[in-house]
Formats: sequence, structure tokens, C-alpha cells
Amino acid sequence: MQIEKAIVRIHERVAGDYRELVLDAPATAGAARPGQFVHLRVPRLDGSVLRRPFSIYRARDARLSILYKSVGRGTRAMESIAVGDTVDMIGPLGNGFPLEGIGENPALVAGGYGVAPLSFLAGEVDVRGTVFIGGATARDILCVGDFESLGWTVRITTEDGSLGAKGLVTAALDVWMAEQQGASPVHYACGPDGMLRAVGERAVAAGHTAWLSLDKHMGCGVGACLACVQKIRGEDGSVSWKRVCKDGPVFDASVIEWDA
Amino acid sequence: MQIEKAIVRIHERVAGDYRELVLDAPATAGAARPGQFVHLRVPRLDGSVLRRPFSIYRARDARLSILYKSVGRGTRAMESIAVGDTVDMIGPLGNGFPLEGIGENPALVAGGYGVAPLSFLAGEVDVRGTVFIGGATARDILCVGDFESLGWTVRITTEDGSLGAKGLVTAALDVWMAEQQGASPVHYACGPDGMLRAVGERAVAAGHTAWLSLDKHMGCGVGACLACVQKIRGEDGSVSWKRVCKDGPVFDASVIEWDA
Amino acid sequence: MSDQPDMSVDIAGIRMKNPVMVASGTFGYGPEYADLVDITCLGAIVVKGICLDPWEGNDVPRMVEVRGGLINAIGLQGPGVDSFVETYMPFLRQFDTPVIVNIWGRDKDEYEEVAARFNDVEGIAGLELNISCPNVKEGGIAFGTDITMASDLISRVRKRTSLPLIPKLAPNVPQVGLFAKAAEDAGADAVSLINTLPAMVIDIETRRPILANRVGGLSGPAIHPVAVKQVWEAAQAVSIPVIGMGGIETADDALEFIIAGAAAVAVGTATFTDPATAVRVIDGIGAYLQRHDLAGVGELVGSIRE
Amino acid sequence: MSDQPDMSVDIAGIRMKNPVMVASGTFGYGPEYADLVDITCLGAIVVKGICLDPWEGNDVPRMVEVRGGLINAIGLQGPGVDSFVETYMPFLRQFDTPVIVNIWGRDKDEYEEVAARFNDVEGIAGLELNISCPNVKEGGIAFGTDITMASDLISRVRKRTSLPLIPKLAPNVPQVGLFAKAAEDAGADAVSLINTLPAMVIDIETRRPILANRVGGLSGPAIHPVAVKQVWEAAQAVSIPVIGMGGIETADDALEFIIAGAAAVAVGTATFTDPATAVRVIDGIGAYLQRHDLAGVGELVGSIRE
Ligand SMILES: Cc1cc2nc3c(=O)[nH]c(=O)nc-3n(C[C@H](O)[C@H](O)[C@H](O)COP(=O)(O)OP(=O)(O)OC[C@H]3O[C@@H](n4cnc5c(N)ncnc54)[C@H](O)[C@@H]3O)c2cc1C
Ligand SMILES: Cc1cc2nc3c(=O)[nH]c(=O)nc-3n(C[C@H](O)[C@H](O)[C@H](O)COP(=O)(O)OP(=O)(O)OC[C@H]3O[C@@H](n4cnc5c(N)ncnc54)[C@H](O)[C@@H]3O)c2cc1C
Ligand SMILES: Cc1cc2nc3c(=O)[nH]c(=O)nc-3n(C[C@H](O)[C@H](O)[C@H](O)COP(=O)(O)O)c2cc1C
Ligand SMILES: Cc1cc2nc3c(=O)[nH]c(=O)nc-3n(C[C@H](O)[C@H](O)[C@H](O)COP(=O)(O)O)c2cc1C
Ligand code: FES
Ligand code: FES
Repeated sequence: MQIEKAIVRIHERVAGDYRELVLDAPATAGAARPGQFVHLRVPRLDGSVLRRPFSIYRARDARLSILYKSVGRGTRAMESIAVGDTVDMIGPLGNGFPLEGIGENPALVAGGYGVAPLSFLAGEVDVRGTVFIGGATARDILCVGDFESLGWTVRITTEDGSLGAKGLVTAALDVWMAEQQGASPVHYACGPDGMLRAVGERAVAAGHTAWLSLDKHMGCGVGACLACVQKIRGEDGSVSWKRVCKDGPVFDASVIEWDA
Repeated sequence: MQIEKAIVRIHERVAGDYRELVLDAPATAGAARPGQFVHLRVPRLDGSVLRRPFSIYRARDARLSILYKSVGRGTRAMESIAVGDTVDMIGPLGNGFPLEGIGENPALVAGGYGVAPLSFLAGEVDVRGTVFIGGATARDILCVGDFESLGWTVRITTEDGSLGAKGLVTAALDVWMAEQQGASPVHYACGPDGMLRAVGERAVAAGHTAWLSLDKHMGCGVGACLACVQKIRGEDGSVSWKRVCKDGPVFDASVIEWDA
Repeated sequence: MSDQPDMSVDIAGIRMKNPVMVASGTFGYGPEYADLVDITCLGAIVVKGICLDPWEGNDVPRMVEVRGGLINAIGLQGPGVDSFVETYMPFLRQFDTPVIVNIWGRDKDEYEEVAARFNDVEGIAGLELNISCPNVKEGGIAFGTDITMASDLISRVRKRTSLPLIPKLAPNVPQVGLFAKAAEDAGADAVSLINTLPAMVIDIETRRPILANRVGGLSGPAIHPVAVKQVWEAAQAVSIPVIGMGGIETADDALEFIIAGAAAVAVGTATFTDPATAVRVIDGIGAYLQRHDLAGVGELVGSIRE
Repeated sequence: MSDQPDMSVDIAGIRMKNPVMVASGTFGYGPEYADLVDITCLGAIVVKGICLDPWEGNDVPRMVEVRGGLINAIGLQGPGVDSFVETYMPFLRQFDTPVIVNIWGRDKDEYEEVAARFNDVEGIAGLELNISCPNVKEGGIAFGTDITMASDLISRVRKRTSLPLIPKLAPNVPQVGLFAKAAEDAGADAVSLINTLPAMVIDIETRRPILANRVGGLSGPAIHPVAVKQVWEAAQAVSIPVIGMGGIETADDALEFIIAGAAAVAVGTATFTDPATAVRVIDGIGAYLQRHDLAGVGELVGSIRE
């Protein structure tokens, strides 16, 4: 982890409200693993004291990129970042996805910008499997080409049916899981809380391992402020707060204690 | 007075740290008189609640311009205003210089950006006279061409002698006043407090009228907040606060009660 | 819902077209902003603080900008009762917008006297009793931070005025609810809060305070979340209406106060930034009510879900 | 002057290389920022608040950004004395940077007990007594806003610890000087202030407070001028050292505190924005001393000209 002043190389719209920001960031890119994130100081966001966390989307050849969606004050201000600007970021942060036990035929499950760390993951492992990408509408389905070019099978769902199957990503996942007959594929998921929870519950019920990357509001990003905590069950069954930034953002679905 | 959203047409460095900002502002420009000012909301100065006041430098053909020096947070942020941007301003504000009794051979005395309203004045009257422009160094001497092309006599002083006579503007003024023999020229001055005071005291001592445009930190700019007040002697000799924004910024030197 | 939502409110008997007032000291006495703000649109005008006789206020500098706000130490400069009534009331009576006079005194007697003087003045809708100005030694905040003094002062003034009486509470107390309740018990018809937060800026080059008065009061967006908390506490403590203010720049800022329990709000510093703020806030509240299918602003007051 | 100015300070017997500490709750227990901040450069580290046993803190959300700052309601989550000492003290003892432990309790007995426990722990330079946390019902701010309670608590803890004792004062009181003086009289070796200002944000769509705890504490640049004023008042009231904090982002912000009377300062929220803040502030103070031909930071403390 370090503070890196990265120069913006490319900043472009990829689809809908999503943009990719490509930075020269040799130190951070060199150390990055899938599922880790950077804590970015939005330039010219005067009066703002908090950085914004973004999953690492690509890290290759001293370049690092993130994929972001404009949703609020900070991300809207990011739209005006220009090529050549300097962006101050801390990274790589967090634990990332454990890749050792990935096994055969893993399932990646992504909602919205959740594709970003999973696309990174897909390119870093030797196995190939199936990627489930869900979104409200066709404009929320990103990175399909990334996965396909790597040889992953992509299954798309949209809530309005404008692309792929109509419905929730979990419906597609259910069909697929039923096809697995005895195998215990590992799941990797990133997306909104509701999706993560649904994916986790299915996996746990089926006895599969699922690694979920949580999205919590953050302060420091390094484990110091205790803002980003999630209830996690320990081995002795006791429940305690873990820091999503430092102890996560990726947790085993079976230890996450969701709110009632 | 109105709020006008003005489009930036030209924004360029004129000399040293001084820039001219030219705006399409038909309503404000149409109503502007020399010595009046606009209260400008600096674009993208997040977390800032106060506008910044600037004398009107030119107002002609639906265009209005100001001449400003980068001295602090607000004016530094103004440097990044781009052609095509919209600038929100209130104006024209204040009383302006009284021009009726200007008489023969008036003296204009300017320090730094104080040339701005005086240049405007010089082009709005039929008489011609002498303009005294003072500054620390040659880079602070602006608008000489404006005055000369209008037929005014320009006398320059710089403290370091890098342009014109070496010394304070008042030294040049003293020489000139001694030459006036019995005439009672009217003085118009704009610049830092010390200069205004010196000009005012000389004029009053000589029995001349001097109109001084004061530079006070402002809140509202329209007379509502009472932040910008100056002690002024009334006709009955009593001293009371007057609002520089509303009752000024131009006051007769003989009624200004300077701080001890 | 196709009907226009009902924006009107009744604050202690003062009928207002909408719940958005302009705060004392930030709108002069009315005429100053008249070219820029349509006064007939406002819920009410609260004029700058008035004491008995003309009052000089503090020396300059009186204002300094800080991150997220400004600090002022005007020190309640004002023309005094008679001159105010003579100079500004004819102007203010032209509109059907209620005029609330912010009053103060250098001692309790003066507070009483000022209040009494306004009884016979036509066109005054209510009195806001400033017991929380951080910028004068004589009156102001000393009353607003001592609950016994505040109670006594409010009861005394109450006896001298038949107008709606609205004490303006100081924010820099640990339990503002106690002050709100004390005000209610002492006969207040409503309370307003917050006044500015005591604050200071030092010029590190000269090592002198920037303001001539050394300390001043912080206002603007920086204080908004502090104000929301104080208004929420005050609203829980009393059954009289609460007027919320502090850092309102947008309709959303105002809506927070209303949801927290404010029956009306006031825009202060933001008028300097953008004179159209109050009108923008009024429009935004209307749009919110429509979007949420609410028949009137009253349904929103204190509707916080905890 | 060609010599390097003397940046060292002695706060209640704690020798610090320079007057810049990191504030409790914003620097974890030390290791979290160790990759990004050179701990040996810091004047002192103040660790996150510790009570006797592990403490859960509040539910989430615990933090929200506002204009010019953030509001937190962490609720003093912490590992408790034993686990803190075991887990973090070995790390912290590696540096020659003084470690100040921020302590609190759910009642006075617990405050005493926690203080006593640290007497025998090697490597603790002092105790900051948190009587001003707005985010816990049990202890905290209730002690910090009642002068009798504060005095009593401080005297009691004083009897139980031989370490330098630094009560951390609440900002939301009208006369903080009285609290500072009461702390001094009760045996405090220094006082620190300000803690966060009680504040609240409401989500206008759900009409719920954004923080699970409903209220939280405002920190960051928005509170800086309020903090300067409180530190100035406290410094005038006592002869023990005052540690100033609240909204420091730049060396200039820190210098205002020092000129107002703070013998040391702490950087809090700004570390989140830029972990290099404390080091930048240290360098900036050094540069200022040189530029102004001052032999040491001591010459600047309380040098305000009024
Ligand atoms: C580990 C992690 C990885 C993330 N990766 C991505 C990514 O790859 N692409 C992407 O577009 N977004 C990602 N996010 C979410 C992203 O951080 C938020 O969308 C962003 O912070 C919103 O900021 P804003 O100022 O635009 O929104 P605002 O709502 O105006 O932000 C206000 C505050 O809320 C916080 N906040 C708001 N929404 C979220 C959120 N969903 N998660 C965390 N904090 C939030 C902000 O940090 C800020 O403090 C990630 C979040 C986390 C925790
Ligand atoms: C009637 C009038 C006319 C002016 N005309 C011009 C002009 O034509 N060209 C020009 O360059 N400047 C002019 N000024 C001064 C100009 O307003 C200030 O230089 C500017 O406000 C500085 O803002 P800042 O944010 O860069 O500086 P900062 O020092 O960062 O400003 C902080 C605060 O101080 C106030 N302030 C700082 N310096 C001054 C000052 N000298 N006068 C008033 N307020 C100040 C700002 O408004 C702001 O509130 C005029 C001022 C007045 C009152
Ligand atoms: C320049 C200025 C002058 C003020 N004068 C008064 C006053 O005379 N009486 C009063 O009760 N409040 C006065 N206030 C306080 C405001 O009415 C209001 O309570 C405060 O500014 C908070 O609101 P805001 O953040 O929207 O400005 C003044 C505020 C400012 C900024
Ligand atoms: C996330 C967070 C946690 C905090 N935790 C504590 C704490 O445990 N004990 C304490 O005394 N102060 C705590 N504080 C208050 C800070 O130490 C400091 O007094 C306050 O934030 C003001 O300084 P700042 O504006 O520089 O942040 C905390 C502040 C923040 C932002
Ligand atoms: S964001 Fe600070 S601990 Fe996780
Ligand atoms: S700036 Fe407000 S009265 Fe002049």
C-alpha cells in the first residue's frame, strides 16, 4: 500500500453512465491483485474530506484502471477529470479474492460495476468458467467482451429483459447451479448488497464456497477509522465487526452476518 | 441592479498578474456607470459563500469587462474561468463617480487595479485631464494606452523606478498640484487605502474636491449585511458608518473619517 | 396528486404563504434586496436586529470567509426603533409578506422597552427575540446560554408584548431542548434556531484576530448538520412551532429541518451567495411535496422516522 | 537565523519532537497508517478510545460526508484494555514517538479502572480522558458538558494514575474556559480540545437519520474556526498546556491554534483526506518559524496580539 500520484492517460465513457479511468500508476499496478481497491482523492472536489473507493479493474504494464459509475457528488466530479491530470490514490487496499482454491469451473457473479474486479480476476487465473452479469437494463451490462475474449462463458440477465434473459442474475445462477450435479464450484461475486446476499445464501445452502466483495461506505480505507464495518461470524460462532477496507472487502459468504 | 448570468467571451492576461475578463452582459453593461462594480460569484469555488466585488472596467455594446489581480483564493480560482463559461454576477452596484462637477482638467489617480474604473471614467466624459498611475513596479502599471488614446496625459510613478518617475504616486501629484495655481481641479482616485488617504488629504488641504473609491471587504454587496462599512462624517459633524457597497464605493474625501 | 400542495403555514398565528423566511441580518430591512428577490414570494421577512436607540455595532473588519461559511461580527449595528419604523416600515407594509422584527437590548429593561414599542406599530407580524448574538457584550448570547436568565427575560418581554414572541436560541449549549422548553414555559409562541456558532480566525502573519471584535459567529453550510441536530432536539422538547435555520443552500437542506421538526425555516448566508436561494428553496419544497404526494408541508413537519 | 528552529515541546512532561500529534480515532492504533505515514516523524500518537472490555460501538452507517467535513458515530468500538495492550503495544513501542491512550468508561468507576490499568503498561506516555464523545450514551459527552461531573471524574481518575492526564473537552458548551479551569483544578496536566460537534444528517427520501446512531460528531475544516475560538478561551483560562485540534488541514490551520495558545496540536480527519497531512503540517510549522526568525515553537504559543 502506498500513496501514488498517478497521471491520467485515458478517461472515456464505456457504456451508459460508466466510465473507465486509466492511470499511470506503476507502484500500485505492480502490487495489485483482483478484488483489491484504490482509495482515490477526487480532484477539485473542494470541501470534500473523504476519498472514494474503487475496485481495480485492470492492472498491467504499470497502468491501472478503474470502472466507475456516476452516482453522487464525488463520482460526478470525477467526470471532469482530464487526460494529463494527476490523481492522488492510496492502494492497493484490501485482501482481494482468494484464488488458490478456485477449482474447476468457477462462477463469477457481477452486478453493475461489480464486473470490474471480476474481469481482473478472470484474466489472472488459469481456469475458465461462467460469468453471470446482471443489471437493471442493457446499459448496465459491461465488460462482456473482456470475459468472452478470455474464454469465459457469459450469461446475461436484465430486469427489463433488454439484454440476455429477463430477470435477476440469481435466476440464471439457479439454473446453472442445478446443472452442476455434485460439483462444488467456487463463486466470486461483486455487486449490490441484495445480490451478494442472495448469491451467498444460495452457495452456502448448496455447500459451495462463495467469496463476496462488499461495498461499504468508507472513511480512511486503511483500517483506522472503523467506519466500514460488517458483522462477521468467527470460528467460535461469536459475531464481531470486521473492517471491510482492511479485513475485506472480500469475505466468505458463510461468515457474513447480514442485517435482519 | 440585477443578477445576470454572463457568458465569458475573452479572458486574457493583460500584464503581470492582471487579467481582463470580458463578458456578454447586456443588462449590466447597459446600466453601468464609471465607479460602479459587479459582485461576481467565482465559478467552481466550492465551499465559498461570498461573491467577490470588481470595478467595472469597460461597459460597451452589451459587453462588460473587469480587470483583476490574482491575490487570494477567489481570484486564483478565477484564473481557470474559460471562454464560454457562465459567470453569475450582480450589478451594476454602488453609486459610481459623480461626473457632473468634473470641471476642467481633472486628475485621475490610480493604484494597481484602481485604473479600471478610472479608465471607464476617462472614456465617458468630454473633458481631458491628467492621469496619475502608481505601482510598486512596472508590472503594476496598467491601461496607459487606454488613457493616452483618449487624449489624457499620463504620469507614471513606480516605487522601484522601473517605469516612469521613481516614488509614490502622490509625489507626482504634489508636483502637478503645485502647478495648478488657483484652479480647483476635481480628483478621482481608486487604489489602496494608504494612497486614497494621501490623495484625499492633499486635495482637502488644497480645497479641491476628491472622489475616492474605497476598497472594503464585502458580504452581500447590496447594503444588507453591514460588513463593508466606513466611518463618514455627516453634515452636522457627527460620524456614522456608511456602507461602501451601497452608499459608496465612492465618497467625497472630505467626509471620510480615516482610522487613527 | 394533481392539486398544488398547500405550502402555507401558521407560525404562532403568523400566516405565511410558505415556510421559507429570510434570516435576520442577512436581508437588511427589506429594500436592499428588493431588486433581486421578489419579496411577495417569501414566507416572511425577518429584519436585522433592532434595539432601542441607534447602535454603532463593531469596528471593521466585520466579516471573514472561511471554509464552508463565513464569520461575522457586525455587532448588531442598527438604527433603533423609531428610525427603523419611520424609514423602513412604509416600504415593508407594501407587501403581504409578514414582517418579523428581530429585537435585542443591552439589558433586560431595554429588551422589554423595545418589545413594548412595537405593540402599536402597524404591519409587524411578530418579534424574534435575539438572545444569542455572539457579537455584542452587552446583551445577546449571555442571555441565551443561561437558562434562568433566558426564562426570566422571555417572561418579562412576554408581559410587554401582544405580538407573537419568538426567542432565537443559541446553538452552543449542550442541551438546547431545555432552553426551548424554558422558552415555551416562559410564554414564547415559537422558537427559532440556530444563531451563529462562536468562532474565530487569526491572521498568522500579524498574529491578530482578523475580526476587529476578535470573535464572531460562524454561518453557512458548515453549520448545517449542527443546526439540524439542534432543531431536532428543540422540536422534540416543545409543542410550539420551531423555526429552523443554519446553512440552508438548497431545498434539500431546508427539508432536513422540516423533517426534523421545523414548522418553518430561514435562509441566511446563502442569500449573499445567491439572492435567489429563498425562492429556489420554496420551489424545491413544493416540488418535493408533489413528488411525494403530500397534500401540504404540514404533513412533513417532524415526520422523521427513527 | 540559520539554525533550525527548535520544534520540540514538553506537554505535561511528555517530550515531543514537534507539536503535531495525530488525533484519537483517526489513526487507529498505529499500524494501520504505518505504510503511509512515518510514525517517527510525529510529535505523538493518540490511539482510538479504549474502555475496559471489548466494545462493539454503534451500528452502521457510522460515517457520512457533509460540506466541509464528516460526521462520525463510530461509538468508540474498541478491543478493551488487555487486548489493546497485547495486540498493539509491541508495535507502538518500536518507535520513539510518545503514545497517548485515549480512554473512556461507561461510568466513573470504569474510567478509574481503565486509567489504573495503564499505570503498569510500558510505553504509555499519557492518558487522554475522553469526556466528550457525542456518540455513546453511556459515558462521554454527558461528563464533558456538566462541570461538576467533569471535575469529579477528573479528580477521581487523577488519584488512580501517575501518567500525565489530559481531559479532552467538549466543544458544545458556552464557556469552555470554565471547563478547562475545572480540569486544571481537578489535577489535569493538560487539556485537549475540541472533540467533534454534535450533528445530524437526515435522508430526505427515507426521512431517516443517515447514521444508525442518529446523531454523530462533526469534524473537519468546517469546525476549525469554532475550535480556534474554544482553544483560545481555554488557553486563557489555564496555565497547563492546551492541545488544540479541529479541522487542521494545513500548517496555517495549526499555526492559528498555536498562536491562540495551544502548546501542541492534533490532526484528525485530514489524515483520511491526505495521510501526509501531519508531516506536511510539521514541515510547514518549521518553515514558518524560520521565516519569522523564531528560535522555537514555544515563542509562538499563545503569542496572539489582541
Ligand atoms: C471496495 C469498494 C469498491 C468499489 N468499487 C467501485 C467500482 O469499481 N466502481 C464504482 O463505480 N463504484 C465502486 N464503489 C462504490 C463507490 O465507492 C461509490 O459509488 C462512490 O464512493 C460514490 O461516491 P459519490 O461521491 O459519487 O456518491 P455520494 O453518495 O455523493 O457519496 C457520499 C459518500 O458516500 C460514500 N458512498 C456513496 N455510495 C457508496 C457506495 N456504494 N459504496 C461505498 N461508499 C459509498 C462516498 O464514499 C462518500 O463518502 C466501490 C465501493 C467499495 C467500498
Ligand atoms: C468596490 C470594489 C472594487 C474592486 N475592484 C477590483 C478590481 O477592479 N480588480 C481587482 O483585482 N480587485 C478589485 N477589488 C478587490 C477584490 O474584490 C479582491 O481582490 C478580491 O475580493 C480578493 O478575493 P480573493 O478570494 O482572491 O482573496 P482572499 O483574500 O482569499 O479573499 C478572502 C476574502 O476577503 C475578501 N477580500 C480580500 N481582499 C479584498 C479587498 N482588497 N477588497 C475587498 N475584499 C477583499 C474577499 O472578498 C473574500 O471575502 C475590488 C474591491 C472592492 C470592494
Ligand atoms: C451578516 C450576518 C448578520 C446577522 N445578524 C443577525 C441579527 O441581527 N440578529 C440575529 O438574530 N441573527 C443574526 N444573524 C444570524 C442569522 O440570522 C442566522 O441565524 C445564521 O446566520 C445562521 O443561518 P445561515 O447559516 O443560513 O446564515 C446574522 C447572520 C449573518 C451572517
Ligand atoms: C472517525 C473518528 C473517530 C474518532 N474517535 C475518537 C475517539 O475514539 N476518542 C476521542 O477522544 N476522539 C475521537 N474523535 C475526535 C478526534 O480525535 C478529533 O477531536 C476531532 O475529529 C476533531 O479534529 P479533526 O477536525 O481534525 O478531525 C474521532 C474523530 C473521528 C473523525
Ligand atoms: S474505512 Fe476506515 S476502517 Fe475501513
Ligand atoms: S457588503 Fe453587505 S452591506 Fe455592504
